Amino acid sequence: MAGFDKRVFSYEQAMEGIEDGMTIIAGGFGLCGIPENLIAEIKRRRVKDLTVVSNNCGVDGFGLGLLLEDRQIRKIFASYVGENALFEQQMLNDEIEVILTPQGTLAEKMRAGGAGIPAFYTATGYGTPIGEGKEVREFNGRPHILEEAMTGDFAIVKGWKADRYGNVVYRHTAQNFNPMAATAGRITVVEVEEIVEPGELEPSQIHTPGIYVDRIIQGSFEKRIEKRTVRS
Amino acid sequence: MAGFDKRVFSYEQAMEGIEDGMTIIAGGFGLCGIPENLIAEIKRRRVKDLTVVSNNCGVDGFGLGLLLEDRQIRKIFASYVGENALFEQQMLNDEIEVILTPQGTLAEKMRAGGAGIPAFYTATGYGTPIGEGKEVREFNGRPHILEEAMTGDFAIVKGWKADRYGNVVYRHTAQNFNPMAATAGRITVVEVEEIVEPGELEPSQIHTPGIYVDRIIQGSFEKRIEKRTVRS
Amino acid sequence: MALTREQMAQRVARELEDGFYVNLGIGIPTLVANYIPDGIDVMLQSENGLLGMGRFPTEDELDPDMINAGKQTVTARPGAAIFSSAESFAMIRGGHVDLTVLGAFEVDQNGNIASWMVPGKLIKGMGGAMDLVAGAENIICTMTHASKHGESKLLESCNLPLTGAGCINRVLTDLAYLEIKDGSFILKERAPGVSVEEIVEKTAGKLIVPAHVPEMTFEEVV
Amino acid sequence: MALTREQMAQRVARELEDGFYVNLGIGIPTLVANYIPDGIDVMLQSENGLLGMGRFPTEDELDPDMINAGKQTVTARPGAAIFSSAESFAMIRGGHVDLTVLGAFEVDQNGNIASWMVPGKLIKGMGGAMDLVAGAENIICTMTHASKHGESKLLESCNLPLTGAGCINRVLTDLAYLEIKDGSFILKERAPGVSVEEIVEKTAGKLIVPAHVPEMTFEEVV
Repeated sequence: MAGFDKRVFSYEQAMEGIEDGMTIIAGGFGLCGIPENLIAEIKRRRVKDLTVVSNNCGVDGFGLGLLLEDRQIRKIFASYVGENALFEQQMLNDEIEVILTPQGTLAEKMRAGGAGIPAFYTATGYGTPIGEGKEVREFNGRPHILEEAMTGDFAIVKGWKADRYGNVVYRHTAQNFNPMAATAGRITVVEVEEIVEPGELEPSQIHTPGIYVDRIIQGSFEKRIEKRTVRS
Repeated sequence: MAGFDKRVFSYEQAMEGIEDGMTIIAGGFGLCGIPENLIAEIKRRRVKDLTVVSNNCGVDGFGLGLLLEDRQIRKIFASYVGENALFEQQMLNDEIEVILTPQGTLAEKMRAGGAGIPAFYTATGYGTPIGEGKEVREFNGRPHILEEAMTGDFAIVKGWKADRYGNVVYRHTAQNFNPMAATAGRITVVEVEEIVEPGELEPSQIHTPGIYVDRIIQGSFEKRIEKRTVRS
Repeated sequence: MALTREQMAQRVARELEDGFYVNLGIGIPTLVANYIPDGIDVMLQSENGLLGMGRFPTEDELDPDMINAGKQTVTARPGAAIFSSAESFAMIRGGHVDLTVLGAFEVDQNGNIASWMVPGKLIKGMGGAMDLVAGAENIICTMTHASKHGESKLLESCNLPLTGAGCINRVLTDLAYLEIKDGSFILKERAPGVSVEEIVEKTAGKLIVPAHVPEMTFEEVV
Repeated sequence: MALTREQMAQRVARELEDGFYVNLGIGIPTLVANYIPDGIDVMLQSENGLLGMGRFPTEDELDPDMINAGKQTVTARPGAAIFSSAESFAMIRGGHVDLTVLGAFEVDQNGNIASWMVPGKLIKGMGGAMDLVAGAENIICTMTHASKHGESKLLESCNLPLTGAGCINRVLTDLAYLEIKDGSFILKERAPGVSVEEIVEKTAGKLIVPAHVPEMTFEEVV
């Protein structure tokens, strides 16, 4: 890997350095825009005691749900979980710790983590169980709670196209949490559908500038649909 | 103006409602990407006692410098000023109050204002005159200061292309402060070089979604260059 | 007669105004999109990052990269914008969405809402609901007025853990349309054939009943 | 002999590593871009929102919408990214820039820097300097070692209002290259023909002088 060429050519290389007990920040919303092959590689490596930061936790047998099978996740920060039986079971058995976090607060915590903002105030969650134990302060006559930033040892991200410098664009609503996740990893790994030449992506249309990205890998994706709704 | 058609067809309409004493948030960096015709309209209307939030204050006779001629600006939040003689004179005479704000903090204050984050912590400015009188708190063993969000009665923004719904894209580095300014105005007015049909802008490539925008006007622009540097 | 789900959606849809950006929660709120009045254009915001949600896709249009906050496959209408979750909640928390419609388990006379957690039951999470109720200035709650056992869900004070504090100002139940103001529910309209007495009986919180409470009317929808 | 501005830029350029994202301030730091060693590729970040700053434009390429943080017209190199000021300072404040080079009026043995304000003189503002020094873990200050009147600018404690506290770890002056660590300047290299004695004399802050202080060497640059 010379200069700004961030390409790696195997998923083993892509996740090199991941260890037991690390914190992983993952992009994706439901099963849309999830780094499915990077997750599969984490499963393959059998690392344990992971803390995962992700809006959801996949489904049985796909996405982050894969990491439940061998109990690799010890703790998860998420806004909505339990779409899978295995998760429910591990939650009920206290085998996994779930820190429920409002969706907007979760997105902002990741962004803040990447942006050098250690904490911010939000009205979201004030007066609810989420606000308990958190500092409350009034701004503009309204109570807000203090929320701290989040960063991870690894960020795993699913992009659409990238150049070898790590500039990334996302496709449609597969963008979701990916751009924030990309900024918040000590090591940020992005898997994409296509790697293009530097200069092919319009500079002002890049969603994630390469400075945030450490490794880029081209993969192929199943892109499972969670709720298929069509009209005739 | 029906539904989502936010077009107006005169600069008079574009700045309708601006009054003495209001706060104006302006996009632009130096003379690049400034809403030059909206500023000219503010001058024409002779409103006074304005508070302006802008990274810079234009030059003599152009950009926000125009508003100095009739002493329309009472107070300005900026990171770098004094590129014009009139400004220096008014600053020395205490005719204009200048609240110097670090550039990144200024951008983040605008973003926070638009994003419902009333305040955030940053290491920027700690231990300097900017940190004086501000709350200090340690995060990760490092002192940070509390900075509050900013919003304006009007935001004035320069875009490149927009559709009539107010979706905007910016051109090259004329983007700068414009996207944040656009989110932080009670009334956000965007002037652009071209108005296109809804659907012509790729949805995932829109810099400023129309929800932030109240009025769109198509104009023509001088685009003055501050420091012309060329190679042969 | 208590309103049907469809009638509830129809009634809520009358609160839409031309040019509104609207976030519709899962369930009855989603149905509101089917009853947007003629001559009114609204833009639907889906909190996973889509402004200008369109219809469900045809088989040909189906795209796993294009979903809504309910994780259903959708389309984008012309002039839509797509963005990150941080940007989406900047819109929401920043008060840029004109109207939010969402369901609830309980609301109370101080505008508190409980909609996400029943202690002892499996808790799946609040998703974006806490941000939505904290961010919107204009929220309509849709819910049944009372439980199957007749217990009121319009309370003096919510029993369940809150989703947001002091943020709800309008409620549409299967029995009535009410506003919440200054620590009281105010009965504004009643469902066709539902008596004021029934509503009074089924409202546990403080209820102000004006002299005249008009009955809602519904046209036959084709 | 004291280093010329060009030699200072050359010496700083030796600190560049392949794959570094670098922010260069106005003045001598800008010149560093002219001395990037062969075989090393760096990406220049300009805080107005450009990552991958290229050369100055030709007359044909000149575009008022394409400027750098010094407000000069520039170009973008292939593979550049352009973004908002908020994103730009997210990068900077978030510690994603590998090296920042900037000028200063004073630095002190505790890594404090003063670079933006001389009381009594017209104050134009700090621009992005406070964010840059607060955000970067790796900063080189370029400055003259002493004023024209011989007063040291490497102090025990800065006299001027600070730009940042405890954030500078390397200084290149016209006389020497120094590190700052544990409350001391450490003399690492001296300019060709400049004696250790002269550096000691012109350094007001605590200075550690190792047994051997190598002299910088410069090749003739074509």
